[in-house]
Amino acid sequence: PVVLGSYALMLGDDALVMAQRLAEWCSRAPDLEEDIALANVALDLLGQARLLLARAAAADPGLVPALPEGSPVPPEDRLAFFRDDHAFRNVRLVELPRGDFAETMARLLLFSTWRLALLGRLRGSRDAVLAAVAAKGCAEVTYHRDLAARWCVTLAGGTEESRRRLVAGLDGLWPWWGELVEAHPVEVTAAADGVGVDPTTLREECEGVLDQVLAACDLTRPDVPPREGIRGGKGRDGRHTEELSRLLTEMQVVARAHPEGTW
Amino acid sequence: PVVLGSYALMLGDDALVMAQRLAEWCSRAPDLEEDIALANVALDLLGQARLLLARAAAADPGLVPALPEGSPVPPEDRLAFFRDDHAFRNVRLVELPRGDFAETMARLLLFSTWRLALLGRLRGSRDAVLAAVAAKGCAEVTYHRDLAARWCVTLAGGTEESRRRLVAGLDGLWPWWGELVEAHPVEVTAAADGVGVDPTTLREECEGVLDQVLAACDLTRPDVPPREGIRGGKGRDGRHTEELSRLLTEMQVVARAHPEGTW
Amino acid sequence: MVDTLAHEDELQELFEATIARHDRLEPRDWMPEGYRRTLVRQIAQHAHSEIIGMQPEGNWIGRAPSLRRKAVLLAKVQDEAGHGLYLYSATETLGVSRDELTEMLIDGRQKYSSIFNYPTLSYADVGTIGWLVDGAAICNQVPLCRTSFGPYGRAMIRVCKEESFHQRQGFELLMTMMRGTEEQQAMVQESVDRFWWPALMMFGPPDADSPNTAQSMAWGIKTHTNDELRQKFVDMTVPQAARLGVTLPDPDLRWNPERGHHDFGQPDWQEFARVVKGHGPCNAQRVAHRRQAWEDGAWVREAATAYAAKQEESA
Amino acid sequence: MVDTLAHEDELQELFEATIARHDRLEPRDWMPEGYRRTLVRQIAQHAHSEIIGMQPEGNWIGRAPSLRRKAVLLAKVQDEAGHGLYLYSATETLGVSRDELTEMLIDGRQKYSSIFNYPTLSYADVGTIGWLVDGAAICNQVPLCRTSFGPYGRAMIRVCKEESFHQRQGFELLMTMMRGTEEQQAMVQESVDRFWWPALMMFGPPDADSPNTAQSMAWGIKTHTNDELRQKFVDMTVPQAARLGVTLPDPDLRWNPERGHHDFGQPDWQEFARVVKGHGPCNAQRVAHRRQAWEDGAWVREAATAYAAKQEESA
Repeated sequence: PVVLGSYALMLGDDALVMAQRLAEWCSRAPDLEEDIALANVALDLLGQARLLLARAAAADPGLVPALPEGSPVPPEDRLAFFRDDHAFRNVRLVELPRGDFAETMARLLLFSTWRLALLGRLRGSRDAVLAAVAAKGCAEVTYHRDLAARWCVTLAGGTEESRRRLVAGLDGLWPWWGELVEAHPVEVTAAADGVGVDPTTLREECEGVLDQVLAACDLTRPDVPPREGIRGGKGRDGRHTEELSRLLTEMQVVARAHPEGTW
Repeated sequence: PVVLGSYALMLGDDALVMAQRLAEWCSRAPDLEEDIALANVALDLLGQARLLLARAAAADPGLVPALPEGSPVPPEDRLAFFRDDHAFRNVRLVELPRGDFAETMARLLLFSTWRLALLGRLRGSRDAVLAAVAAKGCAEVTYHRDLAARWCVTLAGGTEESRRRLVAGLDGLWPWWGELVEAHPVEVTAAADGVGVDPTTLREECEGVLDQVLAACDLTRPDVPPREGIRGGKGRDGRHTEELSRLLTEMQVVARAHPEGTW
Repeated sequence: MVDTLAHEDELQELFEATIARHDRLEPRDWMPEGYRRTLVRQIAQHAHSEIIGMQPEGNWIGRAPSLRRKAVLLAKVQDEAGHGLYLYSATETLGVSRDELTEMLIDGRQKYSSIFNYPTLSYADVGTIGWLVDGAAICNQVPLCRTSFGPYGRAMIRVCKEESFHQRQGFELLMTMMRGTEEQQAMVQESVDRFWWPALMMFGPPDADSPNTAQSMAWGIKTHTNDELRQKFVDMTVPQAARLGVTLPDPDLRWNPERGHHDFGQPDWQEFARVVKGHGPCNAQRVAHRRQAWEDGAWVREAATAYAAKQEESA
Repeated sequence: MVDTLAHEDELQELFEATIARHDRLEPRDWMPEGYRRTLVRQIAQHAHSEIIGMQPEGNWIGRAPSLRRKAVLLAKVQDEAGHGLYLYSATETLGVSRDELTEMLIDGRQKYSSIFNYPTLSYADVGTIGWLVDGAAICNQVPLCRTSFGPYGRAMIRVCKEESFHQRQGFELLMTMMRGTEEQQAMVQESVDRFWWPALMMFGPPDADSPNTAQSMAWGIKTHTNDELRQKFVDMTVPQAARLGVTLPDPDLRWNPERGHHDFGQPDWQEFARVVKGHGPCNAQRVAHRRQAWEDGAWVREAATAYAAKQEESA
């Protein structure tokens, strides 16, 4: 259950942090249709995050931050709002600043391609909760991936400027991709236990899908090496970019001001 | 002493919030000389804020937020880091987003013209601490005003773009000016007690100075009415813009995470 | 020329008969130019209000204090974008495009509800906006479901259904907070204190100062006067405030058994006039935010148009 | 042609004599092209490091947890801008302008110290950068006060004086935090764990892999080898760590009485190579931040130039 807890936390944090970034677009998108679409994606991921964090807390109560006796804050909210950045286990890709619309869609393409492959496999998890989250999530993330792919193709084939921005977005994000298909020991153990997925086994499938989308964009995979970690550690080890603590500062401020609050 | 405390708090909050905004320029200014100059202004104002908040706390300990027994956080830091936005008493002008360099210099012109006039008169305060802060501050703020005036004239007479940006900055800020030369009851009482200055008595002098600078810019005072308050209240009443709570979120996050911390 | 006029007379009669029957006009029907202009202005202003109205609440999405509340709030703001969409579609049936209207909004040529020129200063404001602002909007809008222009009336039916869901959600947030800590209760009261008077202003100036009301009522675009709706709102809200346990900041507010209604004080109509004129606490900020989003997104819209054109060419 | 060469030979002799006497060269003196090129590269790299180095610490100015610390930190980062200024002035005496060098930095044609490609993740990092990073910088730079090029040496004297003040401030922050809460102590240890190895990398690759060292030492631009300086830094830092009560994350670190020095492990030189090549955690971010500031400020610099030109005209 300790491994299950840590594993659910990783997937939950990915969804939560990505949702927080995507929600920044609300009232700022290029058009109302995109405003609504990006909010939809964020809402789906928020829903996944809630279930996954609740699963993490149930599987390993030791993960959950302590609050004053009698605080009504539920475990998934304690995890979301009362952990510091180094206790977050998301990949660094999701915490990067939102960038422009092209970068946002490029990131959503990378993230949802990977997450769809992962959830597809996770439907067979021995943990019934993870399996159920994955089953529901597959339909959602299929839509996310299609949205992102459609926009990448549109931007690639739109104007010179949109193509330039898409290429810049992909180039800037690619160094963070490798982290998604690298295995952290928790992931390896979760996979061995039959509850999780070893992300290295997703690499080929994902890069195949990405290559297809890139081909439709008349582009190829950027040839850039991955971003270094810190003391060998990356997001899954709680070693993040400077952006995460800023993101959490905003996200957590009201909850932390009211550790005994009821919402 | 209650009035003295509230009055010192107002002047301290003005300086603190303005310093926080100016410090955002650090590593982002158009040139190294400006980076250094803006940091200097922020440092001067931070110094004034520290003295003024300490004075406020000494004059009216009831202003100071309570922390856990034995917390080593000094009173001026409790005031800076443990009050919510509605307890801040700064004018709204200083909390607005930093904008571009032209807007920053336009704001510094308005703020330092007013503050210099105010500190000049405050040197005669019956409160020795305020009088001393004012005496020291006059030299500092003279430099701030000169810096701002020089840049306003330069931008007005530079390129078409710089002039356009300066005019936009002045137009956008002018509606917030009136609040500086309006009297809050605390200011009126402080003036009557001989410890403070009634800001309405500064209006003519300040607008004379501003007119001179604007004339050198070949501009005139924007003809725009003041921004409305909320239920008749403005910054001095603790009724702020949406920006202040965001500014404080960042400023206070580390201090609040460690209410018993020693720094 | 004479013929056309005669023809117009007939059309005018047909139009008036439709209005008199409380039937609906559809886009293909003839309508007087003044009616069309008034409708476009009113629907556009309503659409703009939905879109600008995303900002005050959107200000708290990033800071929502629980995962559930974050989802509820994001979904609500998303609904507002959806309302904007339906309403802009209704103006499109009158021959005015969304882009034109957006340009008019960010140029300041068209208005939106003045309530959104007040800032949101605490999370309680999310609840208060749901309860009071959406509550007032519903009072204004329910009658519009029977408005004389079909597409507008149908849009309003959908909008009202969602708004009343939002209103209940807002009330529920405030109720939950009132059961929470003392700080939370104080947040709610402070928020209600700030929004009460601006909410009353949402019904527009007193009838005596509302010159367009008569014509709009004659055209079936409006069905109740400002003061009637304001009274309805106060009567509906007072018992809800009691249930919440908050005080409404009006010393003149009391039940008048003779009238069978609550008496209440008047908002500061001079403040209202200043805010409508553009000098409210947030007017400049709201329009600048919308302009920024619109300008930042121009290259995306252009790309989508260019891509679609290329697809069509090669098809 | 033969004459010029003969003349150059004489100048070369004069130059070598100056170096041999440990005298200083001044901008007007003749110097070999390789010496000038190496100097420009080294001073520029140093200047860039000061300017890029503003970012990791600048990241915490807005969040400094006390008014005193905020002022100390802002003043420190401001000093770094000042160091950048002196150093760019030294390159200007060699005929290369600040603007040219800035373009080379944001184009990626020139480097800066790889330490600044690591993120700052807590307020303790402000202290650790002062203690370890400024400490390592001082070890590197103190010998440069006697470097053979006058303007560089004089800039370094001023820089070193301020750096050692910063180093003491950093140590003092960590010491204060180590006397604070358990969380604060843990923050300090975690920060030291992250910065120890990157700090050791600041002295450059092991001597065996540092091909330019010999020439730079012959020219008096460098006076100690990388490994000598690294050893000096370790020997200086170990007792300070003990005083702080933090553990340095090197299991091989121990006093060797025979050598009279500490033995210690080697940093991951492959990581170093990757970070220098541009793939460190923050390389892209640091350069993008600098580019953004430079580009955003272009209109201001143009305005200042235009204004000055107009003033000159009318004078």
